[in-house]
Amino acid sequence: MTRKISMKEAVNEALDQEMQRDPTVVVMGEDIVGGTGSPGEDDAWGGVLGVTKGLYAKHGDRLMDTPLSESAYIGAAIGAATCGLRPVAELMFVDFMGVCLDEIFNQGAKFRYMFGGKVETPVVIRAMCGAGFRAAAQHSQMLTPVFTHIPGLKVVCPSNAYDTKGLLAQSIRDNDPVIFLEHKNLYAHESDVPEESYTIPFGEAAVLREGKSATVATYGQTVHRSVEAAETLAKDGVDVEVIDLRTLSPIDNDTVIESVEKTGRLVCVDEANPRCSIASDVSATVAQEAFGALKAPIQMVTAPHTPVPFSPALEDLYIPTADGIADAVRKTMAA
Amino acid sequence: MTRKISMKEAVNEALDQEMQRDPTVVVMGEDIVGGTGSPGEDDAWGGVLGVTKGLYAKHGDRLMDTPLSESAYIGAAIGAATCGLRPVAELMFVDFMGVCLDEIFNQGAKFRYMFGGKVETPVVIRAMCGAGFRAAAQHSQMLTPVFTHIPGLKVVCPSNAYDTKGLLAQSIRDNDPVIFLEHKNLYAHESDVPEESYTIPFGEAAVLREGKSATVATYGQTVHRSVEAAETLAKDGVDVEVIDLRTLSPIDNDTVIESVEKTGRLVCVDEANPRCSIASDVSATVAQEAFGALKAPIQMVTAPHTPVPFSPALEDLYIPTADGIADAVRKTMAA
Amino acid sequence: MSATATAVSAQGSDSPFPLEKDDLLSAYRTMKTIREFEDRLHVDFARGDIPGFVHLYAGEEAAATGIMMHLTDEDRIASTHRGHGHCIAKGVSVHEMMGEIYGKVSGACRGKGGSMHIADLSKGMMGANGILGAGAPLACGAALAAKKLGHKGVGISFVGDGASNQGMFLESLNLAGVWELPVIFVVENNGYAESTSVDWAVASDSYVDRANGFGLPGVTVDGTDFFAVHEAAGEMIRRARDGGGPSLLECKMIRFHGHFEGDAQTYRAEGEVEDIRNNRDCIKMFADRVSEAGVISRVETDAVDAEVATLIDSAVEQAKAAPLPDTADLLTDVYVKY
Amino acid sequence: MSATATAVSAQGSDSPFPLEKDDLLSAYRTMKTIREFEDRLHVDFARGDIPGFVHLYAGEEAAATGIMMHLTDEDRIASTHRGHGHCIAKGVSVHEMMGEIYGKVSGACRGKGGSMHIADLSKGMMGANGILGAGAPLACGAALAAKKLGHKGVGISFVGDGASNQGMFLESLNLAGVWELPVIFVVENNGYAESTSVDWAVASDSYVDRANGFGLPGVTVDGTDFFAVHEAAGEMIRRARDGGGPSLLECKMIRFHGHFEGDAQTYRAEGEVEDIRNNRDCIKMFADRVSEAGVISRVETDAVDAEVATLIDSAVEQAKAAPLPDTADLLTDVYVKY
Ligand SMILES: Cc1ncc(C[n+]2csc(CCOP(=O)(O)OP(=O)(O)O)c2C)c(N)n1
Ligand SMILES: Cc1ncc(C[n+]2csc(CCOP(=O)(O)OP(=O)(O)O)c2C)c(N)n1
Ligand SMILES: [Mg+2]
Ligand SMILES: [Mg+2]
Repeated sequence: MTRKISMKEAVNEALDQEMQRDPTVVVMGEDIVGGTGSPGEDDAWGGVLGVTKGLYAKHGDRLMDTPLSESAYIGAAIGAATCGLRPVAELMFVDFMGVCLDEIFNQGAKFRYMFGGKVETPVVIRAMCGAGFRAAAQHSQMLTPVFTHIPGLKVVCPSNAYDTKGLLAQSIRDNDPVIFLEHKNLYAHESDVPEESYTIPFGEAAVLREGKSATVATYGQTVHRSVEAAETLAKDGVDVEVIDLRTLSPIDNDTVIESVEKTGRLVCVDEANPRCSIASDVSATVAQEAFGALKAPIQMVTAPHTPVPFSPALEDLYIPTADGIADAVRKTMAA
Repeated sequence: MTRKISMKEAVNEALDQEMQRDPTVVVMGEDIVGGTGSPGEDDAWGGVLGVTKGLYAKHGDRLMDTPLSESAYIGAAIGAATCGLRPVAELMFVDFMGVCLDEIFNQGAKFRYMFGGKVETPVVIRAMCGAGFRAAAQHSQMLTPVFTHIPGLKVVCPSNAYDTKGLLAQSIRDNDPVIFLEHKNLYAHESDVPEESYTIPFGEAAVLREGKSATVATYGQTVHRSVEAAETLAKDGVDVEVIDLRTLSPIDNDTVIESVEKTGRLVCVDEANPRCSIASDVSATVAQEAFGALKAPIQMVTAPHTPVPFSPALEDLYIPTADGIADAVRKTMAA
Repeated sequence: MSATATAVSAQGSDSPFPLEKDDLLSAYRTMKTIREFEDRLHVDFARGDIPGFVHLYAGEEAAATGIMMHLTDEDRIASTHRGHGHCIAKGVSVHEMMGEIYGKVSGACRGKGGSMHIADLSKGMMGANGILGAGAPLACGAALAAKKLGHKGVGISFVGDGASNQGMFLESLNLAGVWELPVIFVVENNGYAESTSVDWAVASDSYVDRANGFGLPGVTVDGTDFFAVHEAAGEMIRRARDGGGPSLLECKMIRFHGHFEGDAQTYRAEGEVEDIRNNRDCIKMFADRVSEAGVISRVETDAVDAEVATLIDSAVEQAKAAPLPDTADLLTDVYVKY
Repeated sequence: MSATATAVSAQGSDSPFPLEKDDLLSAYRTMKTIREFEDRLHVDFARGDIPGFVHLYAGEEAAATGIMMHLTDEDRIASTHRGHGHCIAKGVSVHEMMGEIYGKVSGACRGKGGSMHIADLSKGMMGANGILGAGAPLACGAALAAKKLGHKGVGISFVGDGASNQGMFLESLNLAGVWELPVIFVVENNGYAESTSVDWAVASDSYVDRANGFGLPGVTVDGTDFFAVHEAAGEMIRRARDGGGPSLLECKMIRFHGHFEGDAQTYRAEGEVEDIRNNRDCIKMFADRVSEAGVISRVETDAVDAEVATLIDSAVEQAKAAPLPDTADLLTDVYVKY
């Protein structure tokens, strides 16, 4: 049975189904239950934006509130993952990675290699990412490139409810550490999602729109803006193929390259800051692996090299827009 | 007066001269004096590899040992920088960034923007980077892409003693937060360095070797390997231009593009891991800005997508070699 | 943390007040300005006028005010996500604050920071902070600068009960002790971190114990009692200025509003909010005391109330009327020079 | 941290020993194996045989041994950069350890980890660690897993005096208390963090105070006294297994060698090293006590010494003879599946 649910509901449903399926799955984070120790209702919050709401009633103390100590509880999740649990830890906003990155990148990500392949660390770290929420410089970053840079991590950033459910289920069943980034500006976005549980494999991009004129590769919130740009351009007879990368590590370079071999033109769109970004990573791969297919310079459309501004007037300029993406496509068509 | 000194001595000399020049410069870090509170000699260590040795005798308590609390003292350096000091804080190994990154990337790097341009944060964070020291996965990383990604930071990674002295002096006089990365495997490397103080501006790459056949862009330890590759290739009549980027943020794209316009071929060499790296950043910029000049696919030579292995047998394979760089140049020449 | 740890600084909270009438009036004005500012935001947020996350300080005014009265512009404070009260008490312009919250160029940060990042270094306000615990090292840095530059400034680090479990804060307690910094750590314990209770989340009987674990003297006061806060903070700040080193002050206080605007607060006890509003309103308690002692009349406080209402009206009006930042502003102010 | 905080667990350190003769012999064997392993590394490192950073545990053997005797493979420990002693006491093969330190495929981590990253999960050894303080959350995780999976395992977190100022460690003390985890935090206080004195760097009178600041019981013992460590650790571990929650054990101990191999140790007092080697050698003290009590004879300890020497000889020989990793090994073991 398929029905329309939001990305927020998709997260909740995937957690619920995986907890039902596997008793070793535990979920932890600040206020993910909400109200622990407080005089009012239990399960008062279900997370700062209500994403985990209702799970405590179903799964009890397999959901755990934590003190405000990200290194300690994220590190504990990672440690527990080497001891038979399959923890899903929520780092409320990915912007908080700076207070707990060591446990993620020097511990969890490196265990398997440092220990000669003799350990598995099946942990998922969920976090909200992205701009457009008027949440300012310390609550609006993507930071996808930082995690993608780190060997040993897998990095997921879905753009819709269907992918969210399938990729989160896959993340929880996966035996490596996964950074699962939920774009907060997409939480309300709805799509058709089956009730039953399913997984989507990592490293498989989705071609959302086929086209022959140019390829746009992106992920997260800018997927929708890219599709919008493609629709606008279609009116001018420019036929854009839009690729949703879905997972950034592993990344599905094959689908991008195959598309560029068809279109000859590539625009990489990234809500992250430009330097050493996903956009530059995809560009560079194509410039090395499919150079011969390119008919024009690769264009990158990214956030500027600035922090995220608070003022809505500026934040709206910060995030790549459908217009900006369309312009970049026109530029590559003109070259 | 110019004489040969090592990169380690160049760091020491720049710190010494800047402390003489400006009484607001203070230097802090774990054991950078060494022996504080201990019964033996003061100034016992001068840093874990002796880089700051002797400065305490000259400048007294303007050098400060710290407890093993990187967030606290790096954050204090950043806070103090907004209050009239010009602190140089040593994060012993850049690999430790995970325990103090918030203070660097959400605080120091963002102050100026978040506060509407009303503050300056003249702080330098020095750290050792790089592989080849048999120091294993948690003491051998480059991590240059992570800092380069972050708006608000400047990132420097010199390859020789001359640049080290001039760029460190510039970093200390600079009014923005600077991440100054010293490749530990180059500490003993010597070059001609003037005794007197001088600065090297940021954002100016050095063309170490002119050539017409192909361009190699790199920084840090792999500069020397690239020059070695160029010398090998010269014997086969392949004339390689080697560019030492020196500063990664700002980065001197103009010099790279100018060179590619001449040679038509580019190899980006990076000791960092490949995904979202400096190599991919430079590649992508050239693929966008100087596509028309390219005669062949851009090649990237980087560390693999793995942590740094301990065993010398593996670590030697991990770091890009002169042979590997030469092969990449040959590949681009053949295309 | 046990709910019974309510030891209150014993002395000095009684009449005759240790402050001149002018100072008392000024304290009242500051507290009232914070309250009015917050209550107005509460209304305007609900109406949809205000973007982003807004965390209100209403109910906690006595703490910011009692501490900040000891400070000059040379003294630095590092604030939190719940920073409006600290800003106002430290002398930041309410017009600039309101402009900032509305995302306008007239804002303290020219609209780039927002509620969670208001700063004014010229007033010694180092910034609200969206990252909990991150201000503690910054305040240590301010204290270090004061020490090295040879002036008598102090640094004040504010954290909530929740943030008191953050590593950056805990490390700072030790660093301050080791470096003997003129810094005071103020724990604003309002009983909750978002929806989570301090009794559960802080595994310690009292903040005095926690301070002692880092070799620091610690004092707990009733943070809704302006006079108790004022006295305890005064002593710590004097000691820090005189080279006596760091200390920790826990202010037990209460939050009138939700964690942020939009919070339904179902984790609170039934009647809790009404009860504290009726019986533990720090401003009302202050006004009652000074009027009962015959030092300040109701007429005088009423006059201040009116003055403050006008001030906030004008701040809101100006903020609404001010222009938004310009397209070009997106790219400026990242570096001094790049 | 004041140098006078030397309160030693009073009871239980006297004869009759609380351990059977076999256990005593086994403790002696463990301590001696660590010592021989370390002394051999010291010599071979100086000769240039061993790559990288090597931090020796010699002098501190009583602590690892006294604690680990209470543990089974189901119990997990998170170790430090100075991890060889923990590994050996936890049952990791010295052959695999030596192979690892030489960077060979025969190593515990197939040569990929090195001295600072030796691990053997099958023995409950979660890894040495190059990042100070990072093991504490990991041990909490092990304890959490034991609790959730319903077995009686405990987690032990080792940190040095230096690392006890790291935020990750401090946060973990609180988390363990809040979640009531079966975890024991062992502070191995050897007086120095690299060249820096604990008396300066830890701004607290005692680790008992620090533990109390997080609501944990804390005990300080003479870490060179095997029996004192064994007893105090036993009590804490039993309590943790029985659901009594976390606690902190400070072992005051001494480091025979430098911080790492190559350290000239000019920060130490003149004669300090000779003095501790002569008068505070935990193995000698142990041997004297058991022989004076007539429980274990010199002949028996000599036999163990010989056995251990042979073992280490063979470990070094095998390590030297073992093959280096293969080119292909560079790229494996990053992910289970990518
Ligand atoms: C490092 C970090 N972790 C988590 C958060 C999310 N967060 C914002 S406020 C808050 C609760 C703060 O509680 P407390 O410190 O008691 O301050 P209060 O809100 O009660 O004033 C949390 C968890 C954050 N901003 N930064
Ligand atoms: C986070 C971090 N900071 C700094 C270091 C560098 N470092 C390695 S060992 C050491 C001193 C450790 O002292 P202590 O914790 O007392 O342990 P000991 O060496 O005395 O056993 C330092 C500063 C590190 N490895 N990790
Ligand atoms: Mg609170
Ligand atoms: Mg030590």
